[in-house]
Amino acid sequence: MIYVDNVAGTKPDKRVVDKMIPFYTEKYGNPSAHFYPLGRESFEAIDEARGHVASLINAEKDEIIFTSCGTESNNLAIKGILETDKVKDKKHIVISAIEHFSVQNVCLKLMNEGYKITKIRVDENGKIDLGELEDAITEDTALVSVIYVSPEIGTVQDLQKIGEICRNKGVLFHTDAVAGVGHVPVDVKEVGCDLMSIAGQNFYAPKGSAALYVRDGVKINPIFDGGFQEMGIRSGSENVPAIVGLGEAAKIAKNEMDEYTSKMKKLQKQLWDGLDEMFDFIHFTGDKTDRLPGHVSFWIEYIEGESLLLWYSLKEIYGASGSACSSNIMAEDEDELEASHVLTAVGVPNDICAGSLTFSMSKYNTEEDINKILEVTPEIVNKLCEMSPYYNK
Amino acid sequence: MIYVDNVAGTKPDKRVVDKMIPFYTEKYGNPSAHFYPLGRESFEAIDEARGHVASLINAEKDEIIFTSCGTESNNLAIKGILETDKVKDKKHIVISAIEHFSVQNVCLKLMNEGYKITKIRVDENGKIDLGELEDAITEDTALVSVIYVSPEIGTVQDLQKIGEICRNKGVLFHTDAVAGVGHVPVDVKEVGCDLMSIAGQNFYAPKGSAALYVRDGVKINPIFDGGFQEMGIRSGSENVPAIVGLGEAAKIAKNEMDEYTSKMKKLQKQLWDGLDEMFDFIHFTGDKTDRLPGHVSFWIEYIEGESLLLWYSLKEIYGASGSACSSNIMAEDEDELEASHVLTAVGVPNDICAGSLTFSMSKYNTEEDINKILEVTPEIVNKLCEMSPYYNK
Amino acid sequence: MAKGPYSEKVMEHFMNPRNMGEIEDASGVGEVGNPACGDVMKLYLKISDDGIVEDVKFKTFGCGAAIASSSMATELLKGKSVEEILELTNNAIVEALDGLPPAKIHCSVMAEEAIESALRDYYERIGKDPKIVDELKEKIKNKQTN
Amino acid sequence: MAKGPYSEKVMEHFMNPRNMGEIEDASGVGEVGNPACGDVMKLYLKISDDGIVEDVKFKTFGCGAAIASSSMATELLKGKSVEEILELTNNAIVEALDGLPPAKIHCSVMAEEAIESALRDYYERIGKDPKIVDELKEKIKNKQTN
Ligand SMILES: Cc1ncc(COP(=O)(O)O)c(C=O)c1O
Ligand SMILES: Cc1ncc(COP(=O)(O)O)c(C=O)c1O
Repeated sequence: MIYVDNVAGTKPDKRVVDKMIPFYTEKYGNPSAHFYPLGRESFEAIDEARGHVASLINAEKDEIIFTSCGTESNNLAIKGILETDKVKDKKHIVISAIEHFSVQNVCLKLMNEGYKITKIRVDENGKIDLGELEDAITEDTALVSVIYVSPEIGTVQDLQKIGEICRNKGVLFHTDAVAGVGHVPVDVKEVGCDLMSIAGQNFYAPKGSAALYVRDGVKINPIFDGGFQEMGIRSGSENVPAIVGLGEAAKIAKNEMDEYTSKMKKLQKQLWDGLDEMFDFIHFTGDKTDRLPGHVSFWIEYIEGESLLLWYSLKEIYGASGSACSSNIMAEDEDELEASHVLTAVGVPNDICAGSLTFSMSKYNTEEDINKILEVTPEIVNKLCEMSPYYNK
Repeated sequence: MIYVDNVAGTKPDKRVVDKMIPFYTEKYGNPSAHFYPLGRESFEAIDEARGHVASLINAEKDEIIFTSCGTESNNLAIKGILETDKVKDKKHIVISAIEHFSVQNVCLKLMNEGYKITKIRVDENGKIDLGELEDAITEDTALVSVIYVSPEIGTVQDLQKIGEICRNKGVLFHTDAVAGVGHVPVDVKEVGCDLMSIAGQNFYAPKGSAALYVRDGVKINPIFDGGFQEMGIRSGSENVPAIVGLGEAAKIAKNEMDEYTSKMKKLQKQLWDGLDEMFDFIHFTGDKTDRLPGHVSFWIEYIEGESLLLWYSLKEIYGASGSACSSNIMAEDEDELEASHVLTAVGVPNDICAGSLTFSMSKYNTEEDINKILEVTPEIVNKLCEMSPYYNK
Repeated sequence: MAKGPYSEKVMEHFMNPRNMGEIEDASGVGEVGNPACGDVMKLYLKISDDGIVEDVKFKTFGCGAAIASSSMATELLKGKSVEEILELTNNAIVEALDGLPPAKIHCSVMAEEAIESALRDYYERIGKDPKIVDELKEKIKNKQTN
Repeated sequence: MAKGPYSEKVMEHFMNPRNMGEIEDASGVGEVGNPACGDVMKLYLKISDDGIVEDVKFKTFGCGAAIASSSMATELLKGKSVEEILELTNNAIVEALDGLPPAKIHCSVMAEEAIESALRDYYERIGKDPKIVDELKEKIKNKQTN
């Protein structure tokens, strides 16, 4: 099996899982139970994890709020600031055209509540138009939210420049860094963002582990009302094992990211170049240099992506067609099958959109994996070309 | 170590953990990835877990929405219905005086948005006044929300009667069954509730595993906007291992609950009677018969609860003072230390409130545990009485 | 076989599509597309003088369901008379494939439409009014609903 | 020792409170309560003719921090002169206990207030105006802030 759908979730690092398991078996104390060691142990484990997560992105410990998933972090970031004193009279939000659903759909809903949403265009490589961003920000702008790394096309935005624009305009800046943290360096102080979403499943922690960075001094309201956990910003009994896992993954990423991403970049080049040489009718998506390590995305003229994906899957190569979370074959209705807004945004022809393919590697992928992908590709592509009414060679 | 703070979280059943672990190590697929077996396997595991959870409370599979904690379930239940067609013009919510913070504080906040909240009194045993409930419901009532089992005083409400009243009045009925499910029988069809919150940590699944029952036909809006997971009601990559754990715990509870709760009831009687015989200045809280199995809560005249808790803790007996989630010693400020609203509601003198003690057992507690508690109690109580300016014997 | 959203039958046809290709001297060619998802299906019919489908081929740009629907349609068409062909609804294709996910039913509809389109072309080529197809279709529908 | 919100010093005093009890022939008795959390502390002082604390005892209804603050206060009081006593602020108690959680600082304040209250009682008993306590306190505060 060659797993190259890591933007949909990585295999947790064994060290992460090993660190978590005792919190399921023996260390099951509630961290709010301060009066006995079992509870206190959980409390301290969370505290340690918070330190590791903070350290990975160069934040302070009390700037980290643990959540249950990237979607929650994005929702908390956006909904959480709207009613705070600083912005409560501002009714305009600026996002990019290639946000994840958990940013885009939050904003869509907010339109019903009188918010104006501006979507900033991206160029054909998926890079946001900085001039347009600057022009879009007005006195009425409550928040700018830009995705750091696109899971679909791999493009990495220049957060520092975006942060500068936002700071100059005095507007809050959130970035959805779910697909980036752990594989691309992040320094919140350098970037100067106010809010950043993080999810563990994208860097070798398990599902259910996520966080929101909230810069010291930035006020945020909770989505859940309840007890006093996470400084009152995120009530609910803490998911201790998941938090411990996220902390351990952050520690590992901090220490080992340079090493594994440089390997992943090599494999990425191998796959990219190999495919590029194979066909003159392959089109890569996203930015070639400002790119998530190990991420290769493309579409092939004449052939449709789901078929391609199915064939790779039959060869035990597991990738994604479009965004991991955007293919909705289990929908009750074809109306729910939509062309990916990300691919549309970078100018991929509409009828191809469902058809782009994404291979996203992890630190566990090997040269042999890439060789295998390259080996089976011609047969698959030829078979599908042959079947295509568009193909005429 | 004698762990009797199970309302703050149980030790997960070994079978539950064993079932979960493969979903951390080898079965890490994203359930939305339908085109390869690794993803499909996760999808099917969730489906199976949903069946188990549904079966435990006699619901249908597609009436179960997985969430991240009891607090989320309560927030989703209440906030989720407010803007739906059926109730969107109704601005009145009825709750009991002994709700968990994650119900009470949601309602408190809603008062700022023009909602009227009626809190129904409870009698000295913590049972809700059904007549007052019936009278409180008006044309304008959007929702009745009543806690099934109080973690603090152990009282079990008569959901069936409450459900009947709500059905007769045609008003939606939510119950926070977090402290009950797995230890007290629940049949949503019999109860006739529309929404029910469930959390795994209360019945041998780990933290981070929870669910909301939403009766077929009841419309509910999401709190998180995003992808299409959980029928669009709860977006975010599914926490597969936690969901699998919740499912396994539900299966075990369904099969074994009768057996372990009858044991727990015996131990409860042993502890209750033992303490009762020891002092004539001990006061038990909650209902003696309609009671969470294994739950014994009380306050002792002349002595303060935290001291009592600390002493038990020094003897390696771990209980809780007041609600597991309501003691907030890590607060920045004494203002955040408040008398428990639950104890106030059942008429415990205000200065004693911080001082009530709760021992909540699990299926793992033994007769020896109870013997040990009873054995150390006289020494502890005598020591504290001796120190008390109130004690005059 | 990989478990997935598709039945084994669908996957079998996806992997080994029957009657893939073109017919140079086709009696009728139909081409339909689904603008929603970009799928395109081209169907070639070779019909004998006595109105029997002697040969049939397809080319499809589309997802697994589209390819399997195409392949299954050609299988079901072979040997049928012109009248019988039109009784071949998308439901029959779905059934023969042991089902399709709800969101993919439109792929079988596309196959049904390709058949109609090819038949219209056939009637045109033999000098008949292609509207016959619609009339026949109407008649069949009425028969089925009665 | 159980790790917890309290320092080891606090726990040590909680487990082994010094000078717990009453003094029958006390020179002054103070009783204060904290209505917020229901804590009550009763302090007994035995003061010699030359104004030195010869003996001190307490009784406390309260949490771990309240008991430890009481115990520590009695330790700090012993052997002190009446003037020195009033220099004993809650901060000194907190420091001697190696800290208290922020939410529990009020327990040390309660101990300070109990001392003042006992001293007032002492002055009253020896026929002096108990307001002396407040005046002395004022003076000490001014000295400290200068
Ligand atoms: C009755 C009740 N409801 C809700 C909750 C909140 O659950 P969680 O801490 O999982 O968010 C609790 C917590 O113990 C509870 O006891
Ligand atoms: C960029 C990005 N943001 C947000 C999310 C949502 O994260 P989750 O599925 O953990 O809620 C994803 C999911 O993969 C993502 O790729």
